[in-house]
Order: sequence, then C-alpha cells, then structure tokens
Amino acid sequence: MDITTELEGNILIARLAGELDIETVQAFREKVVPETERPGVKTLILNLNKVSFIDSTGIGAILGRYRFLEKKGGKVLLVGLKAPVKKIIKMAGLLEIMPEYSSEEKALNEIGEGRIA
Amino acid sequence: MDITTELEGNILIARLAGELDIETVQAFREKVVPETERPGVKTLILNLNKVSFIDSTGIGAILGRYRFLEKKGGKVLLVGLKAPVKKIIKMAGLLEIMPEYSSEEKALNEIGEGRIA
Amino acid sequence: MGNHAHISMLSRSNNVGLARLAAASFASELDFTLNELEEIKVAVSEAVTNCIIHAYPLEEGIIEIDMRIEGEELIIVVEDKGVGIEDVEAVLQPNYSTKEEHMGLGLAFIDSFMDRFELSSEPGKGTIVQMYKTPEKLKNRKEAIS
Amino acid sequence: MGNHAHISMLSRSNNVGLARLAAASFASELDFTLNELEEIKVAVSEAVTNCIIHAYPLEEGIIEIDMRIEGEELIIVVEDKGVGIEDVEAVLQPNYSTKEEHMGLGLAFIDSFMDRFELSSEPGKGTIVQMYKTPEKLKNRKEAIS
Ligand SMILES: Nc1ncnc2c1ncn2[C@@H]1O[C@H](COP(=O)(O)OP(=O)(O)O)[C@@H](O)[C@H]1O
Ligand SMILES: Nc1ncnc2c1ncn2[C@@H]1O[C@H](COP(=O)(O)OP(=O)(O)O)[C@@H](O)[C@H]1O
Repeated sequence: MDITTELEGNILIARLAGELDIETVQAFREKVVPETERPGVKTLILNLNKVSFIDSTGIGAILGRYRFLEKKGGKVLLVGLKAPVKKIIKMAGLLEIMPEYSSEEKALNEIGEGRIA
Repeated sequence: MDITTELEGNILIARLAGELDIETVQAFREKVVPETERPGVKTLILNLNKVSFIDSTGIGAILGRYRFLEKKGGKVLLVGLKAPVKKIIKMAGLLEIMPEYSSEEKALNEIGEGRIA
Repeated sequence: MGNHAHISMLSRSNNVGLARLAAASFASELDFTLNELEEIKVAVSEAVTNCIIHAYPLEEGIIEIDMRIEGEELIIVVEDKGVGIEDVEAVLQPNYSTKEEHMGLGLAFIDSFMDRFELSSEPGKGTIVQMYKTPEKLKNRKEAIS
Repeated sequence: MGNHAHISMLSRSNNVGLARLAAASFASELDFTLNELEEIKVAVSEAVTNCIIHAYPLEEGIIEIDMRIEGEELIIVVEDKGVGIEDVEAVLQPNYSTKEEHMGLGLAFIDSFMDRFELSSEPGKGTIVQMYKTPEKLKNRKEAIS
C-alpha cells in the first residue's frame, strides 16, 4: 500500500494505492491516523481511486477515522471508488454517512461552498 | 490468454494478451498454429504487447512456429515486447533469429519494403 | 476428478494476500465473472483475517486453506487450531464481534459473497469455515434448461 | 522466526499460475524489485511445469511447494513423487532435454534467475528442486558496509 497525504488548510487529503487489508492497514495507521490528529484538522478526503481491494479491516480503519473526526464536528469524504471497492463500502453502510465524489476537486468544491463542513 | 488473429494477404498477425505458459499455450496451439498452416502464409507477426509473462513453454511455442515457417521460407516478427517478456525471449536467443519492432505498422513496413520476406 | 490445492501457512498479516490471490487463481478454472472472483477474494480474506485476529490472538499458528472444485462448485475450507468459538450462534449475528474495536462484518461478507457457508468450532480446539460457490452464469444456464 | 507457507496441489497445467502468484506474493515480504519478483515467477513456473511434464507424464500426481524466508533469503523447494531423473548431471547441461520437442531451457532459467539451486532426484521416487534468492539491494548494502 502506497499512501501520500496533503494538508490544504484544515482539510487532509489522503491518497491510497493498492490493497487495504490487515497487512496494509498498518501503513494507514502510521501515515493517515496521526495526520487526522493534528489540531485543526476536521475534514478527511480519502482518495481510493487506486485502491483495488478492500475488506472489513479496511472498512474498520475508515470508520475509525469517521468516528474520530465526527467528534470534532468533522467529516470523511470518499473519492474515486472503483466498482469492487464501492460494493464493499456500500454494503458496510459507509455511503450512508460519507458522501462520495468522482474527483478531489469536486469534493473540495463541496466543502468550499459550505455544503459540508 | 486472449488471442486474436488477422490475415493481411500472406501475413498472419496474431495478438496475444495475458500469460503465455503451459496452461495457456493450449490456446496458442488452437488459434495460432492452424492459421500459420494455411496455404500461402509465410510471415507471422506476433504482437506480444499485452503479454505480461512468458516462460520456456511459451518460448517453445514461438520457436515451433519459427521452425515451421522457416521451412516455407518465411519468418516470425516480434512486436511490443514488455521488459520482463523481452528478457526471457532474449535469453532464449530468439532475438538473434526474429527481428523486433515497436509496432505492427513498423513490422508491416519492413515487410512491405522487402527487407524481410 | 476435480482440481485440488491446499495451502498451509503461518497466521501472519502478510500472508493474507497470498491466500486471496491463490484462491482467485484456483477459482478462475470455473466460469466465474471478475466480479465473482472479487467476492471470493473478500470471503477468503475475511476467513483468514479471522484466524489471525481471533483464532491466534497471542501467538502465531497454522492456517489451512483447502480448495476444491467438485463438478461446477468451488469449495474453500479455512481451518485453524486456535482458541475456537464459545457460542457459534451468537457470532453469526450481523455486527456481532467479541472484540470491541471490530465490527462483526467479516462473517456477514462471507455470507453475502458465497452461496453458502458453514461455521463449526470447538473452544480450545479450533474453527472450520466451509464456503461454497457456483458461477452465476451456470446457475442461469441450468434454470434456462429446466 | 521467518515466514513459512506450503502448497500441495495436483499436477495440472492450470495450477501453475497459482504457484507462481503465490510465490511472488510470498517473496514480496523481502525487499525484491519487481524485476526480481518476475524472475522468481519464471523459476517457479519452470520447476512446476517440469513436474507436470516430466515427473507425472501419464497420470496426475501431487506437487509440493515449500516457501520459507530465513533471514533475508527466500527458499523455495518444489518437490514431486514422480518418475525421477536417471542422470542428474546430464539434465543440468543447457539445452538438454529428454523430450524431443522440448528445449532444455527450464533448468537454465532457474539457474539464471535464482542465486543458486540444487537438484536432487531418485529414479522412481521423485525429484526435489531447491531454489535460493536474496534481494540484490541487500547484497549491495552488505557490500557497501564491508
Ligand atoms: N477463526 C476464528 N476463531 C475464533 N473466533 C472467531 C473466528 N472467526 C470468527 N470468530 C468470532 O466471530 C466473531 C465475528 O466474526 P466477524 O463477523 O468476522 O467479525 P469481526 O472479525 O469484526 O469480529 C469474532 O468477533 C470472533 O469472536
Ligand atoms: N521434476 C522432474 N522430474 C523428472 N525429470 C525432470 C524434472 N525436472 C527436469 N527433469 C529432466 O530434466 C530435463 C531438463 O529440464 P529442463 O531444463 O526444464 O528442460 P525441458 O523441460 O525443456 O526438457 C528434462 O528434459 C527432464 O528429463
């Protein structure tokens, strides 16, 4: 799993590539979790465009960030879900609590226009 | 292994996609071999652009077509070798007897200009 | 006779990918769609992950993965010799987990993605998950004929 | 303790891909380049193909693939209980094949792509191919230090 993160003001963008499972969730914990814990960070845009596989461990990691940010009044936005990944995320009920966008730009626009914040 | 073939006059173009090994060589035998046996066919352009893996079984299949066509005064031309595939083909000595081109067009041009025939 | 392959491996996180890939490769002999192969990958991933997290929480153990094709059916059995399950009925409830930070989604995914599955376990002895799946295409064909 | 996984499978052509993928997945725990992982795939493919063609020419048998990591070294052992090899020295010659339509490239590829390999066989009992490989990066690092 390759992970890069970028801070845009109070918005954290995390881009994941590869398979998110019990092996690679470790990288998520090391690279994404501490960034969401920075003071001020409320919104996480999770770009899963290059994620080809996810299972319940990956779902657990995303949900963990959602719960953490929700307490701070924040949100998690999902970007670029491939069909197999989307199926799992949907079945787990995540799409009911996290909006989904086709690109980072669209997600950023929504936040900018204050619909989500 | 996905295989498509196309006849351009006496030139057979075969396009392979996938992994060429002991499992898939069967498809090569069924789809490519009979086409090379058509009367008149002397030249085989083998497009391996979408082949991600080859082993000695695949080498054997290609060499078999070379030997068959050589007897008819023909040739095998290779197109679009990916790095790992090229390494194996080179190690097996195939590049010493079969010219390699970056595209089908270039291979066809060479034949057209009579440098190979 | 149908195809057969068996994997024994240590209960390490970095072996889950191997199990999943091997299962999808084995299954591809049958006429599964890419979508169905992805479902098989998820199911195997969940069963193997459960062995790592639940069956062998403290020390590494062996996970056995048996893969068979019988007729047009894929049968995958994941077995551990770990702690076992006290109350099998309870863990089969959706969203049930004995670990606080877990969500109880694993068995639910297996249930959704395989045609059927059986869970058998003995506390202190280990757990067996048997999973069955036939390609949809084939089921449709059979229905069309009958 | 190093990682360990073992595969037993029928000597069928459509299991070669499984063996190759599993080996590459297992090997990826070490710091191999993509190029080296491809080399491992070829070596495993050749060893397993030999079992299918040579060891069990008439009827299916079992192929055992043992994969270990010891320190920074990958050890893959492919074993069959097939016909065995009469003259091990002879088959190790490049371009030597006991089958007319074959080219004797398989063992040569294994030799090129792995750091070292050992072939042992007993006629009528079976054959064992042991293959070893350490990531180049690591070898360079060690040389730089010493
Ligand atoms: N192989 C196993 N060994 C022991 N317990 C298991 C095993 N598989 C599942 N369980 C039990 O079943 C429960 C539900 O499993 P699952 O649905 O995968 O959810 P989760 O893994 O999130 O807890 C687990 O919390 C655990 O108690
Ligand atoms: N597992 C095996 N069982 C029996 N014979 C084998 C085995 N592996 C290799 N051999 C023998 O070694 C020879 C050389 O093998 P190889 O270099 O792979 O070339 P090829 O497979 O093209 O013959 C084979 O022709 C065969 O006689």
